Amino acid sequence: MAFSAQLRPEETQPILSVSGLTTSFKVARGWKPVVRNVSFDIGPRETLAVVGESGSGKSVTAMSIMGLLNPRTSLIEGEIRFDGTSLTRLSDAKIRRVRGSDMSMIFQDASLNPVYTVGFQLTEVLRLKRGMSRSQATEEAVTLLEKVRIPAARKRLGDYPHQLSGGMRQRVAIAMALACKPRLLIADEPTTALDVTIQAQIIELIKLLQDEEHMSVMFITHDMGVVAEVADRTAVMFRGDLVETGTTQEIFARPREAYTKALLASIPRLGSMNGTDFPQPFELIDHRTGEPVAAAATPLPAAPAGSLSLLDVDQLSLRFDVRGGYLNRLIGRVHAVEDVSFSIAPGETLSLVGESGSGKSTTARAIMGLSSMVRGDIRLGGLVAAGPKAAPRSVLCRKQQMIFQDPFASLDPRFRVGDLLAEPLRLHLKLQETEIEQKVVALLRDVGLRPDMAQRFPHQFSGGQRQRIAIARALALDPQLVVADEAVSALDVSVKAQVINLMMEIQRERQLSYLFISHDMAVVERISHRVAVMYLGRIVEIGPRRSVFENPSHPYTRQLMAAAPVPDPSRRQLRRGLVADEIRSPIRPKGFAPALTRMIEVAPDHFVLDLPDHAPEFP
Amino acid sequence: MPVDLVDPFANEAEETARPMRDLIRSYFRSPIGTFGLVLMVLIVLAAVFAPFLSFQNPYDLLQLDILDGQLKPGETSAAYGYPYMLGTDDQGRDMFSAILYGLRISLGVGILSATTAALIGATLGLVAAYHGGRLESIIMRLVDFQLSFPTILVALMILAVMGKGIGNVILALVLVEWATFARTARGVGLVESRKDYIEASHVLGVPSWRILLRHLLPNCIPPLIVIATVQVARAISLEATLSFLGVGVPITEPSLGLLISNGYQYMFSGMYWMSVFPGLALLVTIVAINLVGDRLRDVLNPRKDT
Amino acid sequence: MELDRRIFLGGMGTLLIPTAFLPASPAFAVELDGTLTIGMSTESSSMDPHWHIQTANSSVSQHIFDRIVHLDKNQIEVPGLAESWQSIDSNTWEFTLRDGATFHNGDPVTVEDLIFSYERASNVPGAIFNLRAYLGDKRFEKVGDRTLRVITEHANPIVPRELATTAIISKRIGETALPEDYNSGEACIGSGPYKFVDYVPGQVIELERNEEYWGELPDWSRVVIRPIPTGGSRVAALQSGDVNVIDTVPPSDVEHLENDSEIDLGRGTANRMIFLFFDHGRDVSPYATAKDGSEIPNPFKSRLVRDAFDLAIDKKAIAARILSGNGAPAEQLVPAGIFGHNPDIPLRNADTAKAKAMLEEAGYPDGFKVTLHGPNDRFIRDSSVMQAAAQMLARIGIDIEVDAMPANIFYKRASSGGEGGVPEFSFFLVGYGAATGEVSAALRNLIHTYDASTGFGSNNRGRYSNPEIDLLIEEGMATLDDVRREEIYKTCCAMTVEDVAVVPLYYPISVWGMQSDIAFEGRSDERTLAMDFNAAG
Amino acid sequence: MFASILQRVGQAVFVMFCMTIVVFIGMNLIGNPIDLLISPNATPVERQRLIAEFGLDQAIWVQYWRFLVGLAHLDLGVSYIFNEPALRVILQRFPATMELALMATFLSVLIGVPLGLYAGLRPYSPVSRLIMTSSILGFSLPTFWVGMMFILLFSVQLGWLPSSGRGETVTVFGMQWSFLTLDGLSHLLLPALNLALFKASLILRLTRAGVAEVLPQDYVRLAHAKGLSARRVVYVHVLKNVMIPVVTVVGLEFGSVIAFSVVTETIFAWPGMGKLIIDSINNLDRPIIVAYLMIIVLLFVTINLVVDILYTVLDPRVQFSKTGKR
Repeated sequence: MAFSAQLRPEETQPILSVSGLTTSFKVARGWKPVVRNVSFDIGPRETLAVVGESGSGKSVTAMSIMGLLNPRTSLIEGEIRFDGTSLTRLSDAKIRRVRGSDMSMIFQDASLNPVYTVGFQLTEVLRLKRGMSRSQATEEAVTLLEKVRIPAARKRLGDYPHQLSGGMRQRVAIAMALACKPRLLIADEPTTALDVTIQAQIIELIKLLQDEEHMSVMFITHDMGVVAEVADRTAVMFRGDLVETGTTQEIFARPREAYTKALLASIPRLGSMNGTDFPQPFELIDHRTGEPVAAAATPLPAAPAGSLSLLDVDQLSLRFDVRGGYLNRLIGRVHAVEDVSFSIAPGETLSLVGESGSGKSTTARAIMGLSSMVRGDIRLGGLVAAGPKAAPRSVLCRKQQMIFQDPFASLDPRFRVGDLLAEPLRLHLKLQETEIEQKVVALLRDVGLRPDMAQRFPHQFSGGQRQRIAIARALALDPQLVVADEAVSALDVSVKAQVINLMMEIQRERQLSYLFISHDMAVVERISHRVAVMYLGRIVEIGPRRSVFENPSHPYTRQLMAAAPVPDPSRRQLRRGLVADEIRSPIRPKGFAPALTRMIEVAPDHFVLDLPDHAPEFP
Repeated sequence: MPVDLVDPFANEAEETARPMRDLIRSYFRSPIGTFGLVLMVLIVLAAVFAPFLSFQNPYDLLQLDILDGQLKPGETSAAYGYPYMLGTDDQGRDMFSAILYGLRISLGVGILSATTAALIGATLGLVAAYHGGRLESIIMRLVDFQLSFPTILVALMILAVMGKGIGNVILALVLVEWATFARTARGVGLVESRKDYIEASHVLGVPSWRILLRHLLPNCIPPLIVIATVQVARAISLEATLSFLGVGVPITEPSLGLLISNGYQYMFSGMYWMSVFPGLALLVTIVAINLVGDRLRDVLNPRKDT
Repeated sequence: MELDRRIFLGGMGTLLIPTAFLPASPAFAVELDGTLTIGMSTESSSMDPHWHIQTANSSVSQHIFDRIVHLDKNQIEVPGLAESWQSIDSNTWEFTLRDGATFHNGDPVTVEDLIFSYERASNVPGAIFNLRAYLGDKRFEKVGDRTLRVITEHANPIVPRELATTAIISKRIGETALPEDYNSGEACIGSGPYKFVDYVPGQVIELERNEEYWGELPDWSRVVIRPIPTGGSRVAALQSGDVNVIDTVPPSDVEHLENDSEIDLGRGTANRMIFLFFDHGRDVSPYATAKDGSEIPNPFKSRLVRDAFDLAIDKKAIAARILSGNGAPAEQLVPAGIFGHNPDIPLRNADTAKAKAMLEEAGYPDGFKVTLHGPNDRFIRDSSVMQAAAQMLARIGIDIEVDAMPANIFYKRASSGGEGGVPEFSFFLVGYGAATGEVSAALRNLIHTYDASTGFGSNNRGRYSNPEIDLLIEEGMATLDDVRREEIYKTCCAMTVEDVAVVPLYYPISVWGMQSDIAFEGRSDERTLAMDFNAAG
Repeated sequence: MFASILQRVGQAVFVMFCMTIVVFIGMNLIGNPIDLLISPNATPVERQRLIAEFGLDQAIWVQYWRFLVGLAHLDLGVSYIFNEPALRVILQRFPATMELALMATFLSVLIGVPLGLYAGLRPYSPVSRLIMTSSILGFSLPTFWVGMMFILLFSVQLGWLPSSGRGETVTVFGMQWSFLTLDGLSHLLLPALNLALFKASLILRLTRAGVAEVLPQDYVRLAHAKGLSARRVVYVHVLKNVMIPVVTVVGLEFGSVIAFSVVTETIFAWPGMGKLIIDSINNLDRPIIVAYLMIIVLLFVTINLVVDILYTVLDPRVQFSKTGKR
């Protein structure tokens, strides 16, 4: 990529040039513009990243270019030139000819038709667009699949999409997009749905193919990290406007617009905490003024040392049966959580980090008593927190609370915010209505919401605000432990940062302990005192954040850190070759006896899983 | 800490659980739906106030005179001197009055059975969804079994075994309808109970019954309402069919269906009014209700399931 | 023909409902030796002639199987397979078999065949409506190869009539045949004017003329019988020419079919009476209460009350209005023309005022409450008739409720639904008809005091009991002299009417519809026989 | 797969069992066929004799046990009315009903799918609105009423089509079929249409809903993005996804078509099982009723089974065992 970054747009005339593009959607009365007067060019073999948070109109822009919007409900103004010819003026039939052959597109979740085989969908393009015969098409399909590094390509042709993993599907989608050797590839959030390690692979793949195929790429994403990884030039969008464009270096080094500054400021940068011991809030910047937001960005104190732990998880194991086959008998078990032990001290934040299927959420749910526990025991300040001998909910719920991932789903849409917050109070504390009201108001204040918002319904709030409400509800019974299950993953970067700060703030004030579940190394780095890395249901590495991040000792931990995109173009690291490996499934045959967990202490309190005899379980 | 203003969601509203006002407004956005509703209201009123609207109580034998039998629409009574705008049946019963009273029974049967079925079905369905496990599989087995049998047949059997009578008809209808509700309720219930807010309330130590009633149920209502409306229509139609087959309500309380089948034997001899007018009344009623149900479906649950 | 069509705008579009129809397609002209297609309201349930002796079955079997004695359209005995018969003494009859009668397979009809048939007829396993009632009291002997002797337990004047019910089958075939062999046609071999050709249950029965028939050959070389239960459809089929003849024309169609130049109607008053029966038996009758629902002594014990009821009900109106001509107002147990009918019994005009007075006299100045039960799918317009009757009774201050139920439920309750298996109802609508065209059957089974052992009063669901009449009935049944016997029966009829044992409502009139080029006079036994229809011209 | 077949069969047996019991108890509560069919001249003695002959005097469980024993020898008893084995009586009428149901289903698909597709693809066009509204009508019209109107209009008024019966039949595989003759076909048309109307609107709505659901899917966008022609996107990528549920429903509804033929057959005097069962109920012909129900149960269980298998064949995402319960 290095060289393509040097050649400047002016030198050759652009493949795609968008000028004054305005896209509006039909609403109750009239047209509502969602993309306003956007202009940009993409040169040959150039990668343009269009970055923005949800609702910024980046995807709509892409759709407008591809002409995929329903003309009945959407209106496109302005000029879109592909290789000189204007697309806006083309007939539907003509556009279809351009589509797929000259420019093609991949979507967020590799969207293959569930009822047709990979082979069918691939060869379809080849036959219809490139007029190949079946046999030719099949051959070509194989080569394409090999090109996107899919092992045993020929065998895959017969597979249905659901039989492939997310990563593989995305590869197939890419292969499909490449079928007609397009000159422009539009990738709309192609990696968002994927795990970090897979994401890294896909990004690499795209970059590589771009070189091989000499095509330009329009890369749409919300992740500055990804931008920094892939883009020659970057266009920042915000609420339908193109805020700022420029080479990626410039954007990152010298952002001109306030919004860009704010955005960059709120990105957690992996490694930015090197040399520090304790969590530290972000220094945020107001997106209008560009001035720092007045907020104490001072690091949090250490957890009171030596104090006896608040939560003790000892040898927790969780398994789900897998049934199937004749008389659907038990054919295996998902070892969701395997022999997991850890403890959290008061005022401490422990992060469980790992990819999908690593069992981190299951662990959290087990601690909250939301899933039936198989083995091991969980104690919360002397109480048994889960299992048959667990203390009653009414007692537990005043000590431990939980924040869920999806702020849209975790609030009952039919309750006013006030009632949502009041419900636990009414149920568990003997209080006067007035006291309850006061408490509700206080809670809202604590999470930075206005008291009058108590009258509103959840749907009248934004994602970030809802997550604040969720936090407030979690705090209502002021618990000692709050389990945050991917609590910020669904939020946009800027909001994410604010919520994280909020959580730290609260911890500072209330001496809370957090069990922070996340897949995002960078965020974890920000917020945790201690970190536990989970893989296939086991903790592979656990220890003080600094120690773990500064010398990751387990191969998987290293892999994770390597995969995490670094939002800094200057530090684009070269990655190891493209093995198309997937996260292994934690499903084990019926009789499977997992090896005993042996942890070796590599540094003070820093342990690493040691399983020489079970190498196959791991990369 | 400031309210996070940098928030692209800020001005977007979510689909689920719009306040009542919006619902109503969006309902009336459809002329057909509105028409249906108006029609339905009128019909219900007509049924409720039948005694005042009809100048004859068609079941007070003293008011009937078979000398007035089989009069064409518009002909005037020999005995009483008022015109029968929709004609009379063989008993000299004014069709208009008979239809109004028949409407009462049809609607009554329909609504009563549908609501009862809704209560039973919804409860079982939700419990199944919420409780899961063996209880669920038992309930759902039952539902599957019930649904694998066409309503008409089950009803027919029940009535064949229990004999006719309004009570039995309603019972039969309930028995054939509850499953539909149960299935829907469970479907929605599953979707909802998987949502975090249910787990959240668990975590908050909200007792199960409260979760079921205050959180789960309210969120499952809309689709149930839709089904309920449609089922009322189906119940009415089914009752009519059963009465037509001669296993429905007794002649002492003729529903529209029974009026139709009574008039059927005269239809081919051109005395169409005895059968056609009740038929139309039945038709309009069902159509009206279905129009409303259809509209409600569009308004209440975006995911269209027929 | 003038058409009065009325356009009617219905919900689903324009519907044309006529008050009179053009036949859909011009009716096929029927010609001699052609095919006669009959649309029947009820389907014959089996081709086995001894299985369920219901009208439909008898109609069909009559085509294929002869009887020893035949009854003509007025239920008068005429020679069948027997050319003559006489009673030897009070308990013995002799029948002389005619020569030349052969079965369709060529075998001659022999006395053995007769005896075999009678024995089988009363012993068909599973046959509920069997002939035991007519044959049970008889022994059969062969005296000479053309003579059959019948010995009865008691004196029995109506042996010929009773034997007329039983179809004669071939012994040779009958001995080995299974029930299904009759439906398949294998065993369906008689000596009648028509031969079995095909039988598809629910769809069609096809017959061809038996050219060797001993009697007069019918006009039609082929006969096709199609069950068309729905009245309207049946009429439509006739008008569209799908069929040439239909039975039981629905009352509502009689009028406009009469106006139809291409359709003729044939009528026959049925040997059957539809009537209202009282509970004579119990001292307190469950469904007869005071208006407030409180218990009162059974009012129907009072002759005055019964008379009031009879007087209150306008039978003419019912016959005209409800049955629109498909019923003749009834004044006694059997219609004119049936042996034992008493012509001196007048048909009274309804008189509400007088009836009310009687009721008062009987001690019910402001009436009482009673439920009228009855079937709703057994007789023509049965539930309408009940409502009409109720209407009239209401006028004399009776607080009356109508409860019509499917026959299947009604009959069980009517005969054994009450406590201790007695008849349940207080006041109910039933009908009675006997295959033997004599009033004796009605008297014996309906009017005579119920007696399980002797079988008297088997249909006496009102438990009417009048010793004088009982004696007379028994006497009549033992009297061989027809004149004397008829006198006795007439008195019986008079007495029952005098005592108002029942309220006779109407005699059903069976109405046939046929294309105008077919000639036919109705029958009184409701049977539809191709032999009775003639190709005019 | 094997598992759920077993499970189904088990279910079926259980269901039959329950049903026979219900029917037995019910029937003998209502009344006995003797009172209904016996000759008016029969003596009480004779009545008792018959009741005994039919074993109707025994305790209900004794009768039931007898029935089970008979069942063991595949003997469902002899019809009180037809003097033939109940099974045979029903099977004689089976083809007629099948023919009717199949024809109806065929028609309903023929009407429903294209209209539904249109309404789904052009949701805003007035035509679609018309289609949808009239589908509500088709939903609402009670079958029997439509049947009456058909007869009135097409047979009586216009005289185009016969109003009752089955018309000319041809015997194939020892069964009578009327759709093979013109006359038969003309007899078949009205009842079939009558029966089809409801299902048609059901399928119509289903198809439309399916289209509405599939169109916004990403894979449809992808198909467009691939530059496929509009018609290919619809007829290849959309249609198959839409058809999977439709096929399933059509299959499942087949059962209810057969059931509703009860109504249609009564009105059009169609000599099928449906009419038979009504008559048998009225005549308390217990052997027939029981046999009919058992056959129906068997029929439905097989239908459901077939549908499930079909479903797995059509939709790669489901394995059979999973769809076991639906």
